[in-house]
Amino acid sequence: MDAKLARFAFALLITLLYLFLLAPIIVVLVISFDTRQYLAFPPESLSFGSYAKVFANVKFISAFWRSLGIGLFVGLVSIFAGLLLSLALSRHDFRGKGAINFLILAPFLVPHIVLAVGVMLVLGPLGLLDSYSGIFLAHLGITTPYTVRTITMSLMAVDRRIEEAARVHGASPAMVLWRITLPLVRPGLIAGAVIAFLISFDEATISLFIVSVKSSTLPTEIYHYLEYSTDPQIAALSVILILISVGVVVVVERLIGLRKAL
Amino acid sequence: MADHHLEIDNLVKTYPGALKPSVDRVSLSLPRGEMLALLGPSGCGKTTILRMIAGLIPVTAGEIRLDGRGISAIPVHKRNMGMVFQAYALFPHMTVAENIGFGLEMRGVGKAERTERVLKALDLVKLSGYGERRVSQLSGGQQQRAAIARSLVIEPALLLFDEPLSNLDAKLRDEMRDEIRDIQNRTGVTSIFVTHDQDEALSMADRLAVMSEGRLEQIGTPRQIFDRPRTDFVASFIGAGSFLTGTVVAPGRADVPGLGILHFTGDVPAGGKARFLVRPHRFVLGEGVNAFSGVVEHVVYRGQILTIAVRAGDHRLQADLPTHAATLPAKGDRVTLSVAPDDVTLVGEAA
Amino acid sequence: MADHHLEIDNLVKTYPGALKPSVDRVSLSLPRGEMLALLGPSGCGKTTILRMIAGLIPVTAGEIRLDGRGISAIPVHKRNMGMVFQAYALFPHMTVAENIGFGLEMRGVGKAERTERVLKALDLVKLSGYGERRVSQLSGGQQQRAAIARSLVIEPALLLFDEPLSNLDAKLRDEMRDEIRDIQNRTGVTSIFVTHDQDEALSMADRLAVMSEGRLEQIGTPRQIFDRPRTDFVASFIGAGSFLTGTVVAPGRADVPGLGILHFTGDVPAGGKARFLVRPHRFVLGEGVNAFSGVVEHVVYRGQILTIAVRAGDHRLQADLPTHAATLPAKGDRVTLSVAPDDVTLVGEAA
Amino acid sequence: MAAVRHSSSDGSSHRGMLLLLLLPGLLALLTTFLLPLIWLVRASFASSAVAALKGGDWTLESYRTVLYDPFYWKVAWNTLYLGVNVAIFAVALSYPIALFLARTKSRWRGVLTALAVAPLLTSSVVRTYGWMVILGDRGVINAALQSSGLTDGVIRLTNNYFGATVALVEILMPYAILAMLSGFGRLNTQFEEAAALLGANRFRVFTRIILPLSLPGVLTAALLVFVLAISSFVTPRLMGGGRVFVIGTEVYNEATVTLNWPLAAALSVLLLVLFGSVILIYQRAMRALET
Amino acid sequence: QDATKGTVNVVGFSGVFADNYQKFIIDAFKAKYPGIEVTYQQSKNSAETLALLTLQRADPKVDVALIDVSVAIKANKEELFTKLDAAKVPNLADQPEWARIDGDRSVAFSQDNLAILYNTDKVKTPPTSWADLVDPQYKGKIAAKLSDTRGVILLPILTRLKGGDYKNSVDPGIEFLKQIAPSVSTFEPAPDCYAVVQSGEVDLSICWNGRAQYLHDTQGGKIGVALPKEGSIGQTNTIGLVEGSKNKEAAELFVNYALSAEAQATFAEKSFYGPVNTKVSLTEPVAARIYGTKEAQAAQSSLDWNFVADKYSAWIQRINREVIAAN
Ligand SMILES: Nc1ncnc2c1ncn2[C@@H]1O[C@H](COP(=O)(O)OP(=O)(O)OP(=O)(O)O)[C@@H](O)[C@H]1O
Ligand SMILES: Nc1ncnc2c1ncn2[C@@H]1O[C@H](COP(=O)(O)OP(=O)(O)OP(=O)(O)O)[C@@H](O)[C@H]1O
Ligand SMILES: NCCCCNCCCN
Ligand SMILES: [Mg+2]
Ligand SMILES: [Mg+2]
Repeated sequence: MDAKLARFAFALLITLLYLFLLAPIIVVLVISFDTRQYLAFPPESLSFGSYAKVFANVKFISAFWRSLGIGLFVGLVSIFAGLLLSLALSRHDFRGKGAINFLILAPFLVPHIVLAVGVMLVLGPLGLLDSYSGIFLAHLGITTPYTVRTITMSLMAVDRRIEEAARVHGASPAMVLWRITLPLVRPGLIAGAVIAFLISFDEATISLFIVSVKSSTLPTEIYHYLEYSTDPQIAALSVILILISVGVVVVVERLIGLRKAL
Repeated sequence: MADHHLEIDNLVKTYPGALKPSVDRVSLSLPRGEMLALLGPSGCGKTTILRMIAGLIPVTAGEIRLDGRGISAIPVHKRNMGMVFQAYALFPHMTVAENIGFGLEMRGVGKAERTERVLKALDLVKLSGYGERRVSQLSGGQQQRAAIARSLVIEPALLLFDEPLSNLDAKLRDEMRDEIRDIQNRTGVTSIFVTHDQDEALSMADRLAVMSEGRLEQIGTPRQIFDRPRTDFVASFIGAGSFLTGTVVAPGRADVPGLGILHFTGDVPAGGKARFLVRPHRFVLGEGVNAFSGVVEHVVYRGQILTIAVRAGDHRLQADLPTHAATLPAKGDRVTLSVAPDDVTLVGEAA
Repeated sequence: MADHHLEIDNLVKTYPGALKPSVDRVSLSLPRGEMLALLGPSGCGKTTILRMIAGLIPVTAGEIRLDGRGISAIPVHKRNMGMVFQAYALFPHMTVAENIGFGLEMRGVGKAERTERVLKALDLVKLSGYGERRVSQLSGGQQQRAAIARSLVIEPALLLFDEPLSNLDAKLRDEMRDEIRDIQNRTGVTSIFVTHDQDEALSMADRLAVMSEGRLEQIGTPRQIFDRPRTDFVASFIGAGSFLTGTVVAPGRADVPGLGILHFTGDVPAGGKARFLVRPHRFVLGEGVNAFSGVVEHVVYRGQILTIAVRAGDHRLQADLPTHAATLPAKGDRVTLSVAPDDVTLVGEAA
Repeated sequence: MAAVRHSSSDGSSHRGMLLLLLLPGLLALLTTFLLPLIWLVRASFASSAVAALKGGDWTLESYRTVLYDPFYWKVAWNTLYLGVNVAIFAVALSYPIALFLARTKSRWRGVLTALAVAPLLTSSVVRTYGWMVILGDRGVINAALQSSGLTDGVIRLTNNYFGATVALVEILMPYAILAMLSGFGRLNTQFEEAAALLGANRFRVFTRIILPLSLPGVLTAALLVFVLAISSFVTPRLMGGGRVFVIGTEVYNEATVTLNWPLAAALSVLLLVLFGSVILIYQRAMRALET
Repeated sequence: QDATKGTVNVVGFSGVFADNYQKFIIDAFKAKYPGIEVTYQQSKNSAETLALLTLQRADPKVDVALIDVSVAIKANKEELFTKLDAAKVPNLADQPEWARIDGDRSVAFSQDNLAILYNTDKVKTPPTSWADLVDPQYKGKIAAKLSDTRGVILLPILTRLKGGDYKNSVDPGIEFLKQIAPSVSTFEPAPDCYAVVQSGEVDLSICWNGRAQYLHDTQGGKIGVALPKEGSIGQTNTIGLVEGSKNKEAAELFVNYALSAEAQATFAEKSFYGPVNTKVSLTEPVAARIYGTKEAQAAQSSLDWNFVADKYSAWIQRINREVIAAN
């Protein structure tokens, strides 16, 4: 009896906390169907009009494709750099390893706004502000630590003896990498790419400092749109992006589990 | 199989940063077709030797020769060794057939010949029909056989086993022992088998090499090792027993302080000190040549045998008695244990 | 220790969603001070029974009584049970002394008395001086002793062990067995010991309860279980042996097809079929009452004993021979094995 | 275990190989992380925005401004205060969820985990707007309170410190949940069972076993939330109605409104110093927990 | 070099401004000079434009920049703009003295007045004076972004209202702001000072006239604009020829056109930005929508931008510390 009550109370608590956690998203979801030109609750009447507007909004659509392209490229390059770094860190012993490990961890800890000012100062003289290369570089810096982490996790999960078995049975080091290690860390590679993609796709802070009209990404476009108007269009766009992200997250969870990824 | 044998000559391995060598001047040689068990407690250097032979780690000093030729300069993937790892280390992303064919593929063997040889290897380890399975769909025993097949199919110069049985349960372990021995017999491949399980070593290998702290303590046939251990370490590592130290008072007779006269077979000059070992099984209940009586201090029933500890004089003698004897001693009983002089093992002369 | 004993009456556990019960009408009772081993293959329900006794999971049907009183309604933390988990489950954020004192603290025992009783418990398990250590600073064996002390200090009604030795290596396991048995003897606490290792069960427990697929197969002393197994399952789970089935032709004589006449002790009416078991140790080399000759098919040297398989008629007999015999048979030899009628175990009447 | 430490034996090519492996990643980190930080520090010593870009004319002026102006001390204090509050509440509210997710055997666990981190994937700007709609003068809560007759006037829930805190707590909760989930490694139902068997009731099992064992995860989560909270600027600006002055908002203002880049850089360096000290404290605490 | 051929790269404000500028200024210019291509690059804000110009100083890609006056003055300190040659840009002659900043490096071309916006559903009697901001009926119902140019312009307006002179001291303005502050709901209206009036989140908002007029016309009249009778001050946009421009001749032609009465009159009519060129005469309805009543038109004033630029940061700091943080 007592235990049942306790369990019920706990379930209630969890429900309330989830409600709190999801409150703004729920509100955004509901508002996305409103027909008024500003965000207010509850909606007066419901329609899919805002969704139609999002798909007709040339700026959003072109920024979406730009963000998609940048994200994919960042993801790809980031896992490449991440894989090499991970291999070095998990398969080799060398001096300065600690320093490199710290260097990889550090971007987690430095606030993006601080990094943003620095990135702006570095990219400026190079003429890379408001350019694809600039965003790409900036995003590469903040995503690589994540890919190193996910790939290192995968590498650590690979039994070294499996690689040794391959070597003993006649595989050269390159063959071991190609035939054994890479296939085995594939989930980590995919997860790393996905996370890098998501971060790049969602990144606003640094982008706001270095991006302007030419290379605006979807998040900066949203930010600027929100500077002048808040209407259900932005809610609808958010809902669309949440759906995309959740889809991607589900894929990651399937592949390696979220906890290891983030 | 190729015609060769292995010689290890004063092999030393000191890991970078380590204070003392993990393998310390070990020399041994294997006639072709032999199965040698490398036996010793955890950390004594067994795996290290195996890995040096395979080429997975460089040697610090000494030489490894195969058919008389030094192989230290040959990289791992060209040494042509078969190795069965503790957890098998099968490639989890390949089918059983792909696993077995991997070594052949690396050697550039064409697809048709590869398929044929893989099928033959599957047959050899009684896994015909399992080729298309995923590794995870095999039982522990089947995985082991697949790992052996993967090593055998490349017709290795040597087959190395690193405690392949240590994570199987008792029943399966027994079956696997027979299986490995059987396959080794049929293929005649020269093999080294690492284990820390004396029972495994005794029952499987042609010869045993007992190691301790990086050094080779003794090498010999199972019976030599068990019945004629050259050191206390070997004697106590392989099977239990009661150690007795005495002064030889006449040929074949020693005076063990606190116990009495011990008759033994062996050449130790009178006046010298000697160290003896009596295996628990060698004691029998009742009078005999070497008869010692005392009080039973401890009794453990183990089904087939009863292990008792008897306080005789200053000594505690351990004896294994068959449980089908009419009456079995109980704790507190006064009993007489005796052992034939032939069953007294001379371990060495004591200092 | 409190004066009581445990009765388990028709206990059933069906996990939610499971198709069949994991524990199926098990009844047994423990006199106070006894150590019972719950033995059986993996998944047979041993842990499930233990957890029901401890109150960690509810029973589906049946009753558990302590000193005659049903305890099903008592929540875990009031049952006063000691339990030693497989991985010890020592609290990693507390010192050894804090771990041991935890149960007393929960019972509101004052600090002074607690300290004293913790010190006594540490002494009991030979960990004096280790109280201030962190759990992670103890070896596996020491951790086990700390876990036992933690359970004992609360003077539990029952002490439950769930395979506490299964993740220790062979050497330490042997020592720990003695230690647990010793502590149990000294404290006299009624104990249940779960294991799937027959050697462990035989050597430690006063009585064995052998389980299979949720059901209790047989309960009895080690000797009863070993020498008088009531079912094939018990006979083969506890120790090896050769099974023989025959028709009883006269009191104490059975005709085993493909082997011959087998003399045995036991009451089976003539004309009935019976199933017999001969343990490998019970065979001796040479003529006797039940003598069967055949060719040695397989020989395994194991130090103290030589295990041979002999093909006799249609049967393959397994025998363990002491290795100190003057001459030992080799593969291919013709030998005669005999077994005394008393050493022929009647497993049951066959269908 | 020992095997894992065996490193490559192919001696000669080893070094070149290593270099090849390290180079691309290190180059990326260098240009996109290390260099920006160095440039930032450099800019903080510049006399003007142009000097920050071009170099030359070094001065301690920005630091003097930051250190001698009591306003910035106030801002630093506000930042710390906000960070601590947000960390405490975010961790307190995330803890039950993380505990639940770590222990549940429910089939829904995957979905619930995804739900708990889904907000992470929604722009924090958009979520901030969500909160404005909820907490606004005519928002969900005020409307509900008024229609239920509990209040008749408007309760000011946003455009102030309270609103900024609430939104930040919610926005950072997913991070706290994730950090705790991965920090709960030592939680194991066996410990709880052992404690129950030793006589601990539910409450004692929680306070004596679960809580202490989950402390490392809680600490990590607190650090992460704190670090993210004190560097945030969008949410405090929007939810605070301009009334919440923290280092993040000041950096943003100086960098984009007054164009005082050296000052923005100096403030960033101040933030970094704040970070460094908190991380040091955290490491101490973790070490203390471990021994 | 043929001045009537080539490309002029213009960088300037984004959004509706960009749309209108393209339509009414650039397209008209191109009709006049078909040989000249004009590209218009949108910039997020003037600060970003300044950053761009600073970074490109060695090798400018931009020829003409439209930029806030206060930022323009900063740019001129770094000599990012070149002094216009009155011979090449004859329309300079028609600009008032205050508009020709830093020796014709930057020239004002339009002004956007600060106004009080109100929600027409909720406010039935529109405010008429800056003093209405302290009316208790608006308590908690005002949005006022003060920590940027809006605050910097409001300070002199309020100072003058209290009989002070911003060049002596803005203390009276600060005091006035302190009186307004308790009525302010948000100092950081989100998304901006227009939308919060449109949505009814606040009743009043201190905001720019031009965009408010545009929203009034296009969004169903929810937003009303009150131009206080005490007059306003325009937030001044300047045009500048980038130092080292590679298309100087064509750019000069463009600047000249941008400063012409024709261009400024059109832009005023279409986007309600106050013209600067002295030759422009607005029709009364247009003048009313830019400056308010006749009384307000008469009271309209301008600032010494060099003086203001110097005080810009300090004033914002004072507002932040004395008005907002203290509230
Ligand atoms: N990579 C390494 N670096 C440093 N020392 C090592 C390394 N590998 C092993 N050692 C040390 O060398 C010694 C021998 O190790 P080895 O693995 O050969 O022992 P082993 O006999 O195989 O033991 P086990 O039965 O536990 O597998 C040990 O003391 C071990 O700690
Ligand atoms: N929580 C559970 N839910 C459902 N079924 C369970 C649960 N725990 C155990 N079982 C099932 O009940 C049966 C008995 O399990 P139990 O753990 O008691 O076995 P065991 O004898 O202790 O085995 P082992 O030697 O492997 O520990 C098994 O079939 C197991 O799969
Ligand atoms: N899209 C609106 C452009 C407004 C131009 N005014 C400039 C103000 C910048 N501070
Ligand atoms: Mg080893
Ligand atoms: Mg179990």
